[in-house]
Amino acid sequence: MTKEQITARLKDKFGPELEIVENNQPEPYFYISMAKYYELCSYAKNDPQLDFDFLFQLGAVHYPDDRFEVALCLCSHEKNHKAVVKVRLDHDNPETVTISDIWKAANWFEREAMELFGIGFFGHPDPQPLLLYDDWDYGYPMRKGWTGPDFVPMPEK
Amino acid sequence: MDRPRFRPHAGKITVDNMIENKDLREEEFLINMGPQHPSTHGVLRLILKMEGEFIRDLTPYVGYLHRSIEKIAENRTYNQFMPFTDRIDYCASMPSNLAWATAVEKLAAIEVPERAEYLRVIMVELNRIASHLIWLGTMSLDLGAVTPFLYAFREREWILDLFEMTCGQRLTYHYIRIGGVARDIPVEFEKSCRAFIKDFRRRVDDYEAILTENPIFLGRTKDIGILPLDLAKDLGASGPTIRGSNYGWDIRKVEPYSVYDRFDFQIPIGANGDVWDRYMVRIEEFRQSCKIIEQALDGLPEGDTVRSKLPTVLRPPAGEVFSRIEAPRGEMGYYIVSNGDKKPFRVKIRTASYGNLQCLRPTSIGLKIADLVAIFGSLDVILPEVDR
Amino acid sequence: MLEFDKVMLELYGFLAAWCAARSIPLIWLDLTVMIIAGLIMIGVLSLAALFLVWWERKVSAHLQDRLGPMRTGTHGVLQTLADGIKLLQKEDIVPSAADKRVYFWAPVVAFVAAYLAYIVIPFGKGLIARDLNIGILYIIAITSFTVISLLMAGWASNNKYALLGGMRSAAQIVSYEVPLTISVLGAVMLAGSLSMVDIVEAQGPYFWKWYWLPQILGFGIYFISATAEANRTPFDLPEAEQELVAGFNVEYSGMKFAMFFLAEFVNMFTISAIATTLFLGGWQPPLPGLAFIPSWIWFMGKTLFLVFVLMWFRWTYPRLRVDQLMNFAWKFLLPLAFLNLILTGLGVYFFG
Amino acid sequence: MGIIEKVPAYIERLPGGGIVTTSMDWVLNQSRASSLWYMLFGLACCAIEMMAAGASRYDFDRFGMIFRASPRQADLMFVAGTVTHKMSKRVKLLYEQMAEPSYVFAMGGCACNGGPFYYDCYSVLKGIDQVIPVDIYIPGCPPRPESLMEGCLKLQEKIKKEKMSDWASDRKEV
Repeated sequence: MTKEQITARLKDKFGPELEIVENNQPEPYFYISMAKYYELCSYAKNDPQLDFDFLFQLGAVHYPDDRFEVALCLCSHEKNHKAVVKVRLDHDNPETVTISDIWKAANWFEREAMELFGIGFFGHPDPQPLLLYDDWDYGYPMRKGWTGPDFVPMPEK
Repeated sequence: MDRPRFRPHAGKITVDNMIENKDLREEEFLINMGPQHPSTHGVLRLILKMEGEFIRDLTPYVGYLHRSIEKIAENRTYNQFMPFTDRIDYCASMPSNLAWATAVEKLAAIEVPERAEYLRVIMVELNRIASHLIWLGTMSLDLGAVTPFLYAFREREWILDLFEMTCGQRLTYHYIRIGGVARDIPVEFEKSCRAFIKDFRRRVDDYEAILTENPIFLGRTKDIGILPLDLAKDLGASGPTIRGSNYGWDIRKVEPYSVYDRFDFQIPIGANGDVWDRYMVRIEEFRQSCKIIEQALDGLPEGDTVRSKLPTVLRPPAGEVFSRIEAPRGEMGYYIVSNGDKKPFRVKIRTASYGNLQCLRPTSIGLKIADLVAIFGSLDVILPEVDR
Repeated sequence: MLEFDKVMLELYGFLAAWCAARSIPLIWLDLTVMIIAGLIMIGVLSLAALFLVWWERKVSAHLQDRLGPMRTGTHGVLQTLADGIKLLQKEDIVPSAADKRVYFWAPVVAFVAAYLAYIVIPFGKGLIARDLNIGILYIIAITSFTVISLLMAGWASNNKYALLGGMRSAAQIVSYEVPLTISVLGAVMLAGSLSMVDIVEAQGPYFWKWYWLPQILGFGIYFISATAEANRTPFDLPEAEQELVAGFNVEYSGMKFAMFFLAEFVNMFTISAIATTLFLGGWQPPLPGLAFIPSWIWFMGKTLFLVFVLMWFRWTYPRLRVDQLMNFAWKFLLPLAFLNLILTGLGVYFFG
Repeated sequence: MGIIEKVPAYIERLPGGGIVTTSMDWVLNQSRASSLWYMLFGLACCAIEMMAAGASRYDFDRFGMIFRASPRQADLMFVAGTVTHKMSKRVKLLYEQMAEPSYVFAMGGCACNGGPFYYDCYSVLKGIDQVIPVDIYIPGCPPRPESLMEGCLKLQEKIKKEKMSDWASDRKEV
């Protein structure tokens, strides 16, 4: 499917909950509201037209002033199209639901986002740290403006 | 006194009595494999729940090589970050470079000269061979055959010579740059490269003679660690791992980047996704890569190797991009968020091993520890890709 | 000069006369000679093991397009000596949770068991420490002693890898003992004796009369089983480096490790020497015309050739898996060995 | 080290004992220098170069260096690559498991001082000498096998200067 077809199909289903990001990339980028996030993922995986059977990546982004974002890059093997789904999370209380029951691949990505950004994923089957060491208690290092022990910022010239 | 010791029995010796006495009992035990273990290819740690030789459960623990490359990326300019991509996948630095370069070029809409595209293809395919050679060596080492390891490294040195004459490095090349490549190839490169390809085809036959036709090797790999296609897709497996499961998915074919659409090559696929199939897919990829390199050398156009008039400090427009390429281990891609500054706002690195490593658990439960080693070898996981 | 056996007989005769002249009982002389012979044997075998370690490294290196040890002595001949002296200097670590006594004795048992087999091996014509009339039975009994040392080491280290290695070795060696013993019986039936000397002499100085030809099946089974007994690739599961780090000897350091290491190489030499004795005519030359070359050179030549074949195996094959190993022993080698036994029996009955 | 450790103290009291200990030192040091078994322990990029140094073209075996998988039997540890905080405890443990006398190489920029991961990085140890003592530093990212070999030759020189009588004071405290 082309960019327009994917956008149209999702717009039909979700209407105003879906917010298209205008850019000149070949694949569609859009925001989905928190409430419809899980539903969209489930729809994207199971809809025979969309058939997004491959979660390429799940990454969190921290906007230090107002919000967190979780960005999913979805791909379809059979249909050979891609899309980027994003969801905005509250800055002070970043929480959403897990999608690791839709794509098993999301499991580790969510653990990583939990650990490095402090985003909560409700219903995650195995919510334990992935990358940092066991007695790490210096906060969430990937947040903007984080400092901690042994962290040396690059000196500006 | 936490371990059982032999001591005489008080009463009559029966099985029940022995179990009661805790002298003879059956139990599952935990084995900690790694982070320093010869066959975990780096610093993976596996906790195995064993029942004798059988694996009842296993949990991979990663993060022993977590170098916070994503954090570093936010504090470097786009060009400064390129050397770090070398270190994400040190066995295949060129594809990592290429993944970053294509992502940034897609974001900033930079055209690349044709000669540079061809050189990129040549280098990436050479590096694919070099990376698969490391895989071949370590996998055969995992199965107990030491000699193929040394043969593989012997051929790899030849490829490294080619890289060295091009960019002066053996492992971390930093050769592919945003908008082209660092410099043109030296005059003698083409001749040496053709000689290598010619010789290497024969060497691949040698590897097959020592491994493929070996009944012990067959016994160790056939029908071991079968990865069903659905599961592979669900877990995010890619590259030779998913191709071994009878699925011809290769970004070079389905979504051609660079100039891959101009070359004639096949995508080898396996039959049912066992260790043997993944092995054969990679062996066949040796031959296909040779074919691509030859075609690229034949069609190498004249011209610039880097796009002129690129600003020294790149400031791509605000926005986001995600792009992926086919690295030797599978799909490698970057998700970049830019706010128009000279440094990326957020870089998310998605590597092939991240998905492939998650295939280890479902494929190896119920098998023996020797099979686990074989499966892990065939997945070709490299830990810096998982941890980053 | 090279005819050791004659020199020794003369020497013994001279000493016996010397003793008789001073009316010393002959038993003292016999005892002294035995002890000296034993010491010489240990010395020679240790040297041989040192040589084999070096040779293995050279063979592997040349098979792999390398050079192997080059710096210590010419082409590294002193390499193993250096390794030995180094291991002597290393700290001797005993894990705190180990079973200390068993941990200490395991390498000693391995070492002693490896050396004891040499009492009945005829190195040349008359070059044998003791010609027991149950020679081959004795050897089979002694070589299976190795498994106890490996089990001891695996248990005492209190390490799960070591324990798995010890268990594997127990299962493996006990299983392969059976086809090995039965394959040896063929040669015994042909010779009609259990004595090693008799078996060698029954083969005669013609290479087509050696037992490898009538016992080609037995020879194959023996060699495969013996490789498994000596824990060599493709049967090196007890110390599988990629699975069990170093298997039963994972916790051993310094001299104790060196004893295991030496015992392994002595075992390798043992199985080759037995194969030579039973199937390749022992110290007999291949043709009577070649008898001018001393017998012990023939013996050593054949044995070292078999050792080379073992090394060749090791650097070519991958490793088997545990269940495949067992299946191979019980479902393939054992029936074949019985078949060989029956065929030999029929052959001896009808043609012998 | 066992018995040999006590030998020099007795011998040096004898007349001419100095010559004996010197020549014993020579033999022992030579043997130790020419039989450096290294631990099969790779962390990151440098591990590939370490493997290359052991493979056909460079061939560590020429110096009598072979790999052992168990730290108990190794004399030498190449800390080849980036050591993270999470890994540093394991590196220390492995070092402590090695039998004395043991030596440590810091191979590559990361092991020497953090290398390219010094700035802006929250998880990398800035040099393994914060955790374990290092004998030889080999800079490079990654160092070539030739420089690794040069390091080994330097270590051999260092070993050849050692004296038996110094051993007791050099032992690590476990």
